[in-house]
Amino acid sequence: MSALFDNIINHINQIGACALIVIGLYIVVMHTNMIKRIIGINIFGTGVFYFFVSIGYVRGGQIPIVNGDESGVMINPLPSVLILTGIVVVVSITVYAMSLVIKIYEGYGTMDQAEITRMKSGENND
Amino acid sequence: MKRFIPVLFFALFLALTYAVLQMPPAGTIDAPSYNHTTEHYLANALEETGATNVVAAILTDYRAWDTLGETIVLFTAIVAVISVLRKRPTAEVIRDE
Amino acid sequence: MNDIIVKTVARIIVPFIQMYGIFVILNGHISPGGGFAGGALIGVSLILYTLVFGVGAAEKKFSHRLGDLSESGGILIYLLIGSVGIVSGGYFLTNLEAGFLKGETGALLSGGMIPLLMVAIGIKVTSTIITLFHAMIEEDPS
Amino acid sequence: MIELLPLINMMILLVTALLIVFIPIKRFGVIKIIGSLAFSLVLIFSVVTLLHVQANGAISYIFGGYERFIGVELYIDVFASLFTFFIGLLGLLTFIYSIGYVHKEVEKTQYSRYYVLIFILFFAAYGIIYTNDLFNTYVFMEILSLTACGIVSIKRKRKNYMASFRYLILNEIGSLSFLFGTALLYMITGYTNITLVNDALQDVWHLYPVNIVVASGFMIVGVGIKAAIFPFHVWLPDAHSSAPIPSHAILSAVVLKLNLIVLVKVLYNVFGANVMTSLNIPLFTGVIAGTGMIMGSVFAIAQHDIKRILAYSSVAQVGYIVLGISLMTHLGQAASYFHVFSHGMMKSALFFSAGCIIYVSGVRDVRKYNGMFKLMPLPVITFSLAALGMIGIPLTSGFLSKYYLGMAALDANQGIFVLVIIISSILNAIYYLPIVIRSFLQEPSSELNEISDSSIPYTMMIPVSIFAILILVLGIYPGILTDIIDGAIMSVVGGWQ
Repeated sequence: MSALFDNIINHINQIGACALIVIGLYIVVMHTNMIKRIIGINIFGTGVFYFFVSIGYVRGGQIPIVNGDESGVMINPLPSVLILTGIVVVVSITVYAMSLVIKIYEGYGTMDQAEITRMKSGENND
Repeated sequence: MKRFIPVLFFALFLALTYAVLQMPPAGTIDAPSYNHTTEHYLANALEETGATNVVAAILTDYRAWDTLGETIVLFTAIVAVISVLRKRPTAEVIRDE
Repeated sequence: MNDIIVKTVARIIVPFIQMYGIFVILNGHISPGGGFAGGALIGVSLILYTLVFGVGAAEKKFSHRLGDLSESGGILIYLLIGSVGIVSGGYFLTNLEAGFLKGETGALLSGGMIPLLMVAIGIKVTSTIITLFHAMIEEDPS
Repeated sequence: MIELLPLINMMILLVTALLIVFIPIKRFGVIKIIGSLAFSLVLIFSVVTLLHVQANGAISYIFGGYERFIGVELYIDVFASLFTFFIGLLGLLTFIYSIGYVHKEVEKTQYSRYYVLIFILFFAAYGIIYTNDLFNTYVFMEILSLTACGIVSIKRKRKNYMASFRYLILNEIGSLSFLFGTALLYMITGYTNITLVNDALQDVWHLYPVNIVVASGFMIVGVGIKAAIFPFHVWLPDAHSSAPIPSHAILSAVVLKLNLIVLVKVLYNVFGANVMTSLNIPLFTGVIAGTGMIMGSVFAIAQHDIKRILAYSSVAQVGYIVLGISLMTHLGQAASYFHVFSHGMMKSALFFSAGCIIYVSGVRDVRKYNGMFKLMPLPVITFSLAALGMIGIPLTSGFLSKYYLGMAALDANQGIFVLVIIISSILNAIYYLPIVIRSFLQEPSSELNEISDSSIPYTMMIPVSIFAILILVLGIYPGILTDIIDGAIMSVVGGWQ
């Protein structure tokens, strides 16, 4: 049993990331409100980025600023670089989704996708 | 039926944690992802790029193509948002035809 | 939002925020930070200016035209810096072999093309944040 | 100098996009000239790279002159240059077509933004095919999904906003699960370069098999969502049918194919076939492809709007390509690449001719197509030629791709798929033939008889006829394409048997 607990403690970051991912997916799948879906996408994105950064973590490692004197063990810088790029991508996707929601609210008068599909099938103006 | 979906997602979470427990442990030097690429970055980022901040060195020198791709993501986000939001000279309604 | 206290405090704070943003951009290759964080800082200071002094005044400070120019300008600067590598016979986006001066470690002007790229990214992120904010504010309820 | 050509291709597309931002709205003619110049240059350079790469091997271009395990690498082999040539050709013809069509769909103020989005979409398309780096593929996939949603929502109608929002949310889930797969692979191999990941995987996969199963699951599902493979195609009909006609052609022929190319790269270059077959993933993708082929056509039968019919038939055709890939044999790959080409030609011909008909008569409902042949002979001819191709009548490229797929399925002794192909072709006939028959044989209805196809600008007719001729040429002389495809398969890591 204690081996299992050690194993869990070793992987606690990744388990947390998997929790965020599943929560994000749940929100996107279950809620029909558009703003909640965007929040779900952000949680899902944060979970994936948290998982990616936790790969590069070294317990007791220093930040990768190399000022000549070889001071000690440093963390793996590559995942944090890739996540810097990833965060900007999710931000720009959220901005675009928000601007779409503004215009959809003007057009349909509601934020709820289920209602909009009902309105559309009701009018069947396709 | 409604009660069943949260259980499904919890089962997915358990499956993911079971999978994660078998993955290589993070937080130590001997993790397989801490290989000669990382050692190369940490060892000679200073004399290959002249920057002390290794993250900035990777971001704008070793992998500068990703950062160019990313500024283009920002550029497309602006063009897309402006095409949706910017005021129009003729104020016709956005209802369908 | 023409409360006198807010205006005077904003008029004092905004330049310092921008100063700190420029510091973070230029010191990107020495201390943590860099083009994205610094650009966001300057963008936020312009948003503060728009909130306090209204969109009309902000329009003079950062017009649509300047927004368009600085967006594609940021990327064009990036491409020019990258093509210096090709002109000097190497690959796209090469740093020190392409003749960028290395400077001594830890100084502001060290690191070859890295500070230049950081400035280009800073311009790009600033214009992104402020143009998006202006687009959302001026959005017409048609 | 030749190694620089792929990079010059991408830079031309990017710089054109950046320059169009500066062009004032009223000078639309300048956009036309710059755009067609840029696309034709890119097409010429793609052909030159294809010939160069066929002659003396793949180009490996690493940014900054570092080694492969440090920098980001562009790897241009016959596979990459073949598909960039195809996408360049589609881009040029779609651009010429869209010049005549855009004023009918997009407002005047939106022209420059629309073309900026199109050029950045093709920049991302070239980026995805060229890169040999997993994280870089993720970044370019994000640019692709952002521009594709931008093209759909350019029409500023609430239907477009809704379709674009649903497309964006599902696309975002797809891209992030692809990134999650990359993270899992980085975790055990320590590289993001595709060839290095593949080499490291061969000897490490028995150590951490769980990682690979979860990573391949997330990646295939992620790419599947973006490529609208059957169970995840929910977003496709609305997004494609509400988009303007030129962008409908781009979305269907270019964006779907790109995600399938990423699927090929993931299945063959990243994991490699023996790792895949040992985890029997291809069986799973094969079953999905089979159901997709049939269900996609079944949905299409129920539709009446021509654009929704074409959207659902795209879902079915994606099933053909995924079927070819999941057979995991040389013949299977050859059949799916050939179908990528022939589907691109046929689907674009269908879109453009339907666009010409809508341009003149505004008729979108298929039931009102009677007598179209007497009113507009040329677009109806190209439409019916492409429709016969989709059904699989001999002498068209559609027949050949179904024939190659059948042979590949038999060769991989999975005969059941031959039956699936036949059923799907019959279903295609059920919804394409009535349109063709109605437009040829019946009399035109009264209020339509004063229009004629003289009013269609020549810039729209040229691309339509080029596509129609290419369908026939590919149908009769497939040899020119098939031996390039064999070269492409040899260059894909693990091209064997």
